[in-house]
Amino acid sequence: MKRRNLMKSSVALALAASVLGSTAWAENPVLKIGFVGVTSGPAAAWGISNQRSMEARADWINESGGYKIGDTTYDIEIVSFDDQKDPKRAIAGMEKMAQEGIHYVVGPNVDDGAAAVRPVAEAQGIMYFPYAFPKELYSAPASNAVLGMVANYQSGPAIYKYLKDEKGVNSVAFVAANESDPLSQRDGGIDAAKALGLEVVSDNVTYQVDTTDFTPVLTPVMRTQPDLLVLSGVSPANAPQLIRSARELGFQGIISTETAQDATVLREGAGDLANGFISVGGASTPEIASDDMKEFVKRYTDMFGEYNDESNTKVYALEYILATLNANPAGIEDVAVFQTTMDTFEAPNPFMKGDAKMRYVGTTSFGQKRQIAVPLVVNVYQDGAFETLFVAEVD
Amino acid sequence: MSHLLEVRHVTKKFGGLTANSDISFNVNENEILSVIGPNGAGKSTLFKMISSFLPTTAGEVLFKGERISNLKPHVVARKGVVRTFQETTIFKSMTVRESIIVAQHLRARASLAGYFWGTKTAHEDVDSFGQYADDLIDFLGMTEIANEQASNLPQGNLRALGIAIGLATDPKVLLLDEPFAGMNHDETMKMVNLVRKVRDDRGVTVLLVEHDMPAVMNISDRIVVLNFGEMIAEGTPAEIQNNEKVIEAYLGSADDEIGI
Amino acid sequence: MEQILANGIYLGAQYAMIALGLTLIFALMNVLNFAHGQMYVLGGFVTYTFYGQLGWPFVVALLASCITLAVLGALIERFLFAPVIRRSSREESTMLLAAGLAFFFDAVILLVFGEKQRGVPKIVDGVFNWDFRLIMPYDRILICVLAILSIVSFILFMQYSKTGRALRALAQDRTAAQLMGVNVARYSMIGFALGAMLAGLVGGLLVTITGVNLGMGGPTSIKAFMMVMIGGAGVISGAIAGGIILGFLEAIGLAVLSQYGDITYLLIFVSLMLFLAIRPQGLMGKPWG
Amino acid sequence: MIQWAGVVIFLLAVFIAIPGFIAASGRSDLYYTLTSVALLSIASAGVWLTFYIGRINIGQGAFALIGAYVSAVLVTKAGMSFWLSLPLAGLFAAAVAVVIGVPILRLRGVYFAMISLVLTQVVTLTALALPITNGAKGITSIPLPGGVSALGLTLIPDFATLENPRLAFYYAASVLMVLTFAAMYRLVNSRLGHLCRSMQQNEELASSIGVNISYIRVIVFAISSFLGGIGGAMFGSIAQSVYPSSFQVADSVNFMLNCFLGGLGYVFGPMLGTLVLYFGWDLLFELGRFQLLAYSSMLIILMLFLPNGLLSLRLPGKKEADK
Repeated sequence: MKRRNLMKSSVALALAASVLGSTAWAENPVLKIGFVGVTSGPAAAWGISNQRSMEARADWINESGGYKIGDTTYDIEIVSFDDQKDPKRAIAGMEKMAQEGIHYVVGPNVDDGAAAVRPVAEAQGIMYFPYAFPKELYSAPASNAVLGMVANYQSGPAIYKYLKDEKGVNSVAFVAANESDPLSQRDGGIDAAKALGLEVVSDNVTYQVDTTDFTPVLTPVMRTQPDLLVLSGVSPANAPQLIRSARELGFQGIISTETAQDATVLREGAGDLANGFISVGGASTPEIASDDMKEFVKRYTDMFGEYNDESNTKVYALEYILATLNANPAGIEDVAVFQTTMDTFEAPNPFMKGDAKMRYVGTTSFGQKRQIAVPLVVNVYQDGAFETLFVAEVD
Repeated sequence: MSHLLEVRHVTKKFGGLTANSDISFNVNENEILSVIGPNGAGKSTLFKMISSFLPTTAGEVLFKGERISNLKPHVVARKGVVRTFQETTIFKSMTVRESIIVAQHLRARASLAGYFWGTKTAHEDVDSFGQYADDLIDFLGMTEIANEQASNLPQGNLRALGIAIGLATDPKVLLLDEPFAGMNHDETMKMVNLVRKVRDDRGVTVLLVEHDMPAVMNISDRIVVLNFGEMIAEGTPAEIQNNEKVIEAYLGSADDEIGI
Repeated sequence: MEQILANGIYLGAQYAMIALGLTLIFALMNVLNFAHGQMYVLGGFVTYTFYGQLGWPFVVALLASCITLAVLGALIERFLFAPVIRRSSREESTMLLAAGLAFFFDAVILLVFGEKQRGVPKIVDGVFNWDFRLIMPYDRILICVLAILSIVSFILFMQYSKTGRALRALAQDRTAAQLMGVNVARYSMIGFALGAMLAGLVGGLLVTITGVNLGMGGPTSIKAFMMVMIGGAGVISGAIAGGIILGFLEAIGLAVLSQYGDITYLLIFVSLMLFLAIRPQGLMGKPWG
Repeated sequence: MIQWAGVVIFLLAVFIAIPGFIAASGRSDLYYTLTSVALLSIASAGVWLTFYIGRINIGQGAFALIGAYVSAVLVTKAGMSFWLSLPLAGLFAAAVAVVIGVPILRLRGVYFAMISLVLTQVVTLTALALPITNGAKGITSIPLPGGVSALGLTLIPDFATLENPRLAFYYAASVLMVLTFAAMYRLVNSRLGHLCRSMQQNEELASSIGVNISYIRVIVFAISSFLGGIGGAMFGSIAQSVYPSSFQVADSVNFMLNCFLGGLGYVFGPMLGTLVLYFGWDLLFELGRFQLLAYSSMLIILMLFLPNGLLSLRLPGKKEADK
């Protein structure tokens, strides 16, 4: 049933995009925001949750009459480009965005793509919001990339510290896929753990991304009997299998990761074994979600048939772009203005209860404000849903 | 007469099976020598060892006193000992003329880079290849099919094409692999004449492997007979015809032997 | 030690099953089916839908996977591979077709089943634990046994049934089989369907353990290629041997080389290359496949 | 005569008409797209050449990655000029190809195909494990190609000072592509090409006429990998970064598909194949989520109706290209 809805809605969406996009809301000028990421092939999950959260949000804005920037109300159009997780394609995607006159792009999803598009983005005057962690993307002389989420070298210390103080964790083991992103994240995690005085008992076990059976991978790790097992940069597809294998091997400690996960995937893949699994999330847990967040989740679900918890962390980039433009409308055509605005920008965070603020951070990590401040929401999985463990801020 | 080709105590074992055991004979210059024997006698194994398509287990093959066994096939070809194949082994999508031109590889004087840059020597080579190909085509009476694609040729012509490719290398010794297999009487006689002509006009020594008795008796100067991997007789056709062992060997397997 | 052995058997059994279908198709039609991994994923999703979503009994869902893939395989052979083989001047053209199919399945799976990792409820709960020397969840043991049973019945089928004998004749020598009166077109289709069915079956079996997602297709194909190469292309016993060998290599490599992390697969790949350089036809293959 | 006219028209189109069109229409994203096509078709031409000796090569990604890394390391760590590192990258890839090729080129058919596929993964994993490649973190912030001048004459301007480095990359890639295909055409129609054809059709027969087949196989594989290395190095320079995932198995497969699609019997097949496949994907951009579906369906349909490649449409030309 769900799938049928999905098909229906996708067809409807395609029609809507082509028909409505050009005619129905023609009164408002259109503001195009780009997305360059991977939406097909093995890593499709990363980009799709990203793209869909943008589309759901844009749809919502347009339905409620558009987004007011300065004196003009814009309809938001999301222009997506599938880079197939190929950095060469990502460059082409960025060029395409430039061609479309787009100055603000969300993505790419991985390190190599984010590094590859840098020359184009800087030459063409495009601000882009990658989900990649290498510091040099955001540190001077790089100027146009804004980290769209909390980096693992920021969330890791917070999580480990919490676990050390609250749960008495003393030893930690790291496991990562043998790929650029996870390996870099593992190295960052190891440094953070050591800085906190945790004993790193295993730090060099890796697995191929296409592994389906993790028992042999984890067996040597389990021998070291860590208190905490960190799945560095684990993809949502691998997480449940890793958890399941670890638990079946008799692991009693805590398992955590610094990437966002999906509750349904964990439930289907690991069932009760995933209980207690700690991951990073956005703001959709009931404890902290604002009404706007709930509305967003509802719309997303209506549009695509099923929500993806990963999307929580990915709803922000678009919101930041629009709000920052609103703070200084001249940024629409001139990213230099945008960059200046970033230094002082502040606005309420619509997706979180309370008085959380949207602002740019990153001075500590990058020496300049090239990161969006999203709440570091640390979730724990329990019986098919996430509960918020704690919320922290990153500067 | 000097021995052009010497087969000395050649033995081949596949695991525990002995395909050829201690075979020795000589081929004289300008001679047509045939190796015959019933199916499974080890003819084609021997053939492959002489052309270095198979290594020997023991023994060696000499050409003008130089060892040519256990080398690479192209090295043997360079020395002037060239084998042919049965009809399926051709350059399928080349024409007869193209095949013959390619096969003149050993006559090339320019280097590969020379051909790439189009040096003077390379141009001369190309002209001479064409000339030689036309001569050879004429010599073999293949003018009509010179520009046919090989895959379109009938079987009889393919055999001749195989010999043409071998001849294009300008060999001293031509090794023919069952040149008469599957041919009717007329075709066989034509082929017999062709092989003779190759020897007579071009001075090419011929060693052939065959089981068609009448043709072999007709064409050969001398014959070597194998049975169960061993050499059981050597001599002129007349001698072989009256050799007790040969008659026995062939009678013993007369049921499954066609052509005798 | 016991653990490595058990892991090896378990991995080997599932790998061998994946390789079987691929090698069967290769033996019959000389087609390297790039889409084999995608067929496996499709089988997994069919079982997921029937067992995980609709709550049908697991065996019925498994059967549905087999039937779906068999029908799909037959159609693909009949309407795609057969015509292309007929018209193409070079055998390799089928590789492009197979690669196109792999992309196509990837797209269809994404559209129909979505991008998420999917899993189904465990078929058996509990973990067999022998004093921490050997740990194996019961569902893995069950799947391993089922896989071995499937392999055995496949071999028996190929050995003794009329269809199996015809398929073997076809694999041995297409022309000869035709002369012997085997309906080549029909049995090519049956063989392809059977190969696809095997992919679907193992996909359905493994979804209970590993779950399924659309990214598994390509890597699975490559692993299956490797097993087939180890054992010898187009040889059924070779595929089984290749699967078991790769399974053990992984189990042993991951256990022994774990402290070097990144190099198990590098070593497996390099040794495969060395092995094939020394023995080009694989363990049991005929020279030049 | 007609052939020469064709060549002239092609050159005019590549070097004058296309940049003119882009300048006039403002479609400046086409620079990169066409640069990509040119570079990918260079690497594909290498694959095509290995096809020409009857080897299915799914390993070009490996050599492209090697080339990209060699150039990146030479430029960033040794401070070498990119234009010097470019041929060195190709040569290094060719040297690796010789070492690897000697044993594996003995394999034929699917065995070679699989080994070459595995090769791509071996290189990726090696790049992840080695210190000189900077492992998982890749090599980033590679400077743009510098200038080259001789006798006070600027032969190649410093790309970093150019207003439009994309146009410069377009010209560089186009020049390389034209050189590659001119060389390929020459090669295929020279003796080496004839020998390749003879080996493609029957290696045993070729060796029986005195062709040193293992030598020619290695030479051809080295040339092929040289082209892969050149293509890879250029890409690294454009992206100004190289990662272990810069060239993956998918790239190797794509190189092969480009050749198939263009047609294995035609020297210019890989160029056309690359153009069609790359633009095919780009044009389907409008279809959004159905992009991959439409793309793969097109591939299947093409294969169904033109199993011998796009260029087989003009059958009379077959002889020309084959000769």
